[in-house]
Amino acid sequence: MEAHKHSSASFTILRPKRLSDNAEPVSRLSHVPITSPGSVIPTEDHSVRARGTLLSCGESGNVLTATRAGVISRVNKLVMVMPLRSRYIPETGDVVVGRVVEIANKRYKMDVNATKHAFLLLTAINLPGGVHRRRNQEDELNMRQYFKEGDLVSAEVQERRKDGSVALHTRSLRYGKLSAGQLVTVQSELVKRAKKHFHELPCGVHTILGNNGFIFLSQTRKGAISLEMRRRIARVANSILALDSEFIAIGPDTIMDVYQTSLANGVEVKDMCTPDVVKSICVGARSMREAA
Amino acid sequence: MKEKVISLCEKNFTIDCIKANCRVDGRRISEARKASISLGPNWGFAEVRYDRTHAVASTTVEAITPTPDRGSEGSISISVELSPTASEPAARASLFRNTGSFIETRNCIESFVRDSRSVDTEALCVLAGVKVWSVRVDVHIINDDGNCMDACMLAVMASLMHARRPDVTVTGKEVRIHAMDEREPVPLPVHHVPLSATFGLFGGGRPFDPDTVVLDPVKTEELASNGSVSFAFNSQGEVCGVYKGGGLPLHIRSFEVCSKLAATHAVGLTAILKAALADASAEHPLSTVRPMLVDAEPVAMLAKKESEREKLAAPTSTWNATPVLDTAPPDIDAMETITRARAVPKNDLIDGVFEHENEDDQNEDMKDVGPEEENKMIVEKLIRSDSESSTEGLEAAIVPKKQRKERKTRRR
Amino acid sequence: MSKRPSGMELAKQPGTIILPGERMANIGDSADAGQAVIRIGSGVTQKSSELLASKAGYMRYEASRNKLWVESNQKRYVPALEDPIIGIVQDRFGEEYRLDINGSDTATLSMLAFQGATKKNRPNLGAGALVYCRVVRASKNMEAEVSCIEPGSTKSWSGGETLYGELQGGTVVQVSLGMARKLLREDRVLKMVGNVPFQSAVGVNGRIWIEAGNCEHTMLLSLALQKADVMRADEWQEFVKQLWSQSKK
Amino acid sequence: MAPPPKRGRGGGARGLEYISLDGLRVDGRLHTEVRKIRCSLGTLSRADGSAYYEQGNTRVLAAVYGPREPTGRDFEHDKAIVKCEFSTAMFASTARRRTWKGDRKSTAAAIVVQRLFEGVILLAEYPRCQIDIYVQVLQNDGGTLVAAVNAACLALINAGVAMSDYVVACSVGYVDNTFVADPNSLESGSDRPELTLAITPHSGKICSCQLVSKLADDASFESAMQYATAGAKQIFQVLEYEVKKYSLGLLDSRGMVAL
Repeated sequence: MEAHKHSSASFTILRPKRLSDNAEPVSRLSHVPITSPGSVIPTEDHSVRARGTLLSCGESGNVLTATRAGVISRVNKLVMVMPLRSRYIPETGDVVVGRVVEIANKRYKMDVNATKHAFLLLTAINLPGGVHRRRNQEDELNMRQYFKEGDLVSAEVQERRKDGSVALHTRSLRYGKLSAGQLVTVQSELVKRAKKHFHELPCGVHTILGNNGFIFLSQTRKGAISLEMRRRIARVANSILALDSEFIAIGPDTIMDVYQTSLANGVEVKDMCTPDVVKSICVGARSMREAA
Repeated sequence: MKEKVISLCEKNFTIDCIKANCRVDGRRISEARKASISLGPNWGFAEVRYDRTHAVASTTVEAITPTPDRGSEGSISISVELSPTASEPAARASLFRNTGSFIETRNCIESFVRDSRSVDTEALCVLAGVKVWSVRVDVHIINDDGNCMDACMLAVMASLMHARRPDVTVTGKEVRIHAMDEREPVPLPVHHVPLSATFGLFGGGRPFDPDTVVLDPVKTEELASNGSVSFAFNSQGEVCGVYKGGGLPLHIRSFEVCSKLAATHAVGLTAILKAALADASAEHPLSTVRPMLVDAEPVAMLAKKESEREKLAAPTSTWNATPVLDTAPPDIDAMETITRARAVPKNDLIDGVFEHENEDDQNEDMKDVGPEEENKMIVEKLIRSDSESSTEGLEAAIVPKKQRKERKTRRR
Repeated sequence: MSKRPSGMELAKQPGTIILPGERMANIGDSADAGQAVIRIGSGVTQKSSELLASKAGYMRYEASRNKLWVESNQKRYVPALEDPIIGIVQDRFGEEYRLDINGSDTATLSMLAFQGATKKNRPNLGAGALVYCRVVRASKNMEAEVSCIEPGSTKSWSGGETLYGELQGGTVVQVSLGMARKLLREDRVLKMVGNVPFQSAVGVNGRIWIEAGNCEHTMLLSLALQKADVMRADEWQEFVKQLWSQSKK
Repeated sequence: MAPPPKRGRGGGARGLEYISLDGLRVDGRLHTEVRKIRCSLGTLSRADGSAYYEQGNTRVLAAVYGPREPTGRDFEHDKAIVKCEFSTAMFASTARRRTWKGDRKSTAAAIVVQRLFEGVILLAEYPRCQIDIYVQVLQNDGGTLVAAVNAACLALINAGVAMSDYVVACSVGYVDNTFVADPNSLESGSDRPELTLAITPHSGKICSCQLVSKLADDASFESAMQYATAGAKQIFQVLEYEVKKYSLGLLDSRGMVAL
């Protein structure tokens, strides 16, 4: 029973998210070690098991099997499977954008697109006016003045505790409450870890690339946002969504590529979302990237 | 809904015991608990006990006009109730009775009995399009000490085999149903007897780990296991249904071990069922074709139960820390009204309550139901049965209409 | 009826079976003041000048502390001060564990309430862990509080020799409260259970932890204990002999 | 006198002849062949993981949300809980049928899918979390439970949930006293035996197995199991190819092959 050749799907309503679903990448990248759950991973005896794999003792000694679909990556003794898609896995030092979900005793519960809510302790935020003192009962009472439910906050992952819970902190002037801007949600793997996550795009849009896939766009200058600036922010947002739907790595350079291509092709901001326009823009951006 | 809290060391202990092939209550892995079946005085009333797991089933048969699309077929429907007395979580969950594990039991029994065609619905037809028999089996799980699936299955089959329907003569288009005491009632057309065996699954979740199967798990084993599989076989060794709802993935080898074990287990169970049916029909008081008078015999039976309770309640040696709480037995004349009420062949739990009283491990039952609830149950039954028997007269033998309608409304 | 200096004359002899509602003692009217203090235990209620039983069981009277109570046999444990009990850890909230003690409500066990535990060096109990502990606060309208600190003992919890603390291995047998109290008072039964060396911890809330070398002996012990709760003395001894002879085969 | 007995058990309502002389079934398949399968991963943008699965004319859509914070009060402190909802569209089968949220058939199917994946997903990796599986049947031509299990498996892989193995389901009918793999709605009448089997393909273990109604004495239970496992292996090849293609497609577009 040969595998079904996946002809371009005749059903139109449920077009798979990835437009180019032809089998071409399979042949080109066949050398990449791809696994899926349950498939056995060949291991030498001294290899050490890491994330994404499962050791079970079969009849012929213990067998290493993968638990996720992804790439097998071997770093000298370490064997692990890097999943291609999963919820955000917090690492210490990551810049994230979180949304306050609940205010518990002396801490804010933040949704950071991860498997569990992260905690922002009252002791880990800057009090207004940058005053430094121990938090007392009165601070606890007016916690809602600092952040309330639904607020967007940019923060940094302080530590991951043993039981899996994550602590954030906003102990620097860069971090704090975000206002007057737009939030775009993408897949967390697409945002590469870099030194700088706060970027001033040439088109005057200030972006915070959260590692957890929450990207916040706002205006660099203070004050009211002009109509032209709103249109620019919308165009940046649409180009980020285009990158996300084409699963292309998101960084200031790729965002600007798509932004310029969409301007060059004279595509209106509002019809940047239709699937085929997105496809053509991304292909254009990639060719420009390879040309440069 | 939080199951009974089981500590880690109890769980590990249960699993170690299974590895050493001597289970928590002394049985071997492939050994089931002894099933005891007692078929009640009324037709179709069966009570099954696996040590402490206790289920009661009762069948009612009724002539109804069939639905147009399946005019020539009778209908059989089974409802399984987890009564709040069964276990603590069951009591707490009395509001919504459809907890996950329980729905599975009900669907599973329905597929084993009805879909495996054990009762031939076509033979239940009196006159095509006019009158067909509708068989309804209601099962209550009184006390759940693990594996209530097999107890219910055995209770349903015992009740179906013991049930009788009134005789009927069809002349041309006209159908005449004889009362139960006019003509000898007719048993139901049961073709084969599917009986189930349930196994608890134990083993690590990883792909190549070995796994063990345990026949007829008790409550602690059920809590410590990660999955269960049920096989239904009849005594001819034909497989009538299999249900594994998920949980631990199982090796093909242990799957076959289970099916063989289930086949032999079914043969053993059928033998016990047949024995119970034989002695039930022998001493069945209602089988004599005499008008329904106050029958001296049941009163004697009650007196016998009375004397047994005295014997048990005699002062035990001081060492036994648990004195039998000698709640004062209900006074004699209250018992009189009960016997008169009993003449009407309706299956009221009241008989069940008295029967519990003089079971040999009476403390066992008192213990599980707890002294307060036991008193409450008896008083409640006394009040209800008195009101029923006094208000409506002793009508025809079939279940009085009022109660049937009331049962129907409660059902929907 | 004997007149007691304690200002109360008993209607019945201590040790007899008493039923709810029966008169246990008569206090006499409060006119002759200056009487000795009368302590009422569980199962006794006061109605004007009479003490009535509210539970069925044995009537107990302790002359020294002039205490009157009804010893009843039930499965649901009511926490009382200084009771040694076995709890199962259900969950962890902040600084406390929540224990199921087979009672009407859960009990709380502070993380520091272990022998020689400090903020840094304290036991880390997962859910389902078994803890042998002592009731330190028991009141009708508040959650019971338990602790694993034994007054007067200096050993640290990590050493493992302390009386209270986590119980590892073995199994737990659920028996009625009356049986558990009897085992605690005189362990004649425990000696007769089996001629195998085993450890045991008796919880007054009806849970008995036993641990023998291998799991078959532990299983036989737990069976014997469960049956001891329901069988009569002679039947039980015979059952135990037969149990052990079977296991030898 | 009871009405005349109906013509033989296998005759079926309209007396249709199910297997032609040269062994072909109603839709031209051999008795061991599975229907044509077309599926794709990541069809929904909002869900963490999603899959569209089509087996013959049965079309199913599965979405997975999680692992995330538990919504209700019942959560386990040391492992994740799996919740499943199974709903059939009103237009799914020939006659328009309104199904309420809690009706018997869909709750039964939901429980099977939930218990199934509780055995396969490594729940201990996500303590105090909840994984929601939603299955929507768009078109029903028999074997909706099988399609639902396969679609949910793809959606879980797409969501990156840790699983010890795939779960692949296949059903076997019994028509004109021969076993037929993957029966469509015509062949799986109500009074004919049907075996639905879900296995973990790599280790060949049985995750879930449901046999409805008595097997005739000559047809043995073991041969039915062999048919079902063979069918499941066929389906597994298609699923694995699809996941491989999807993963490589992602890698290719993301451009960062060596991470």
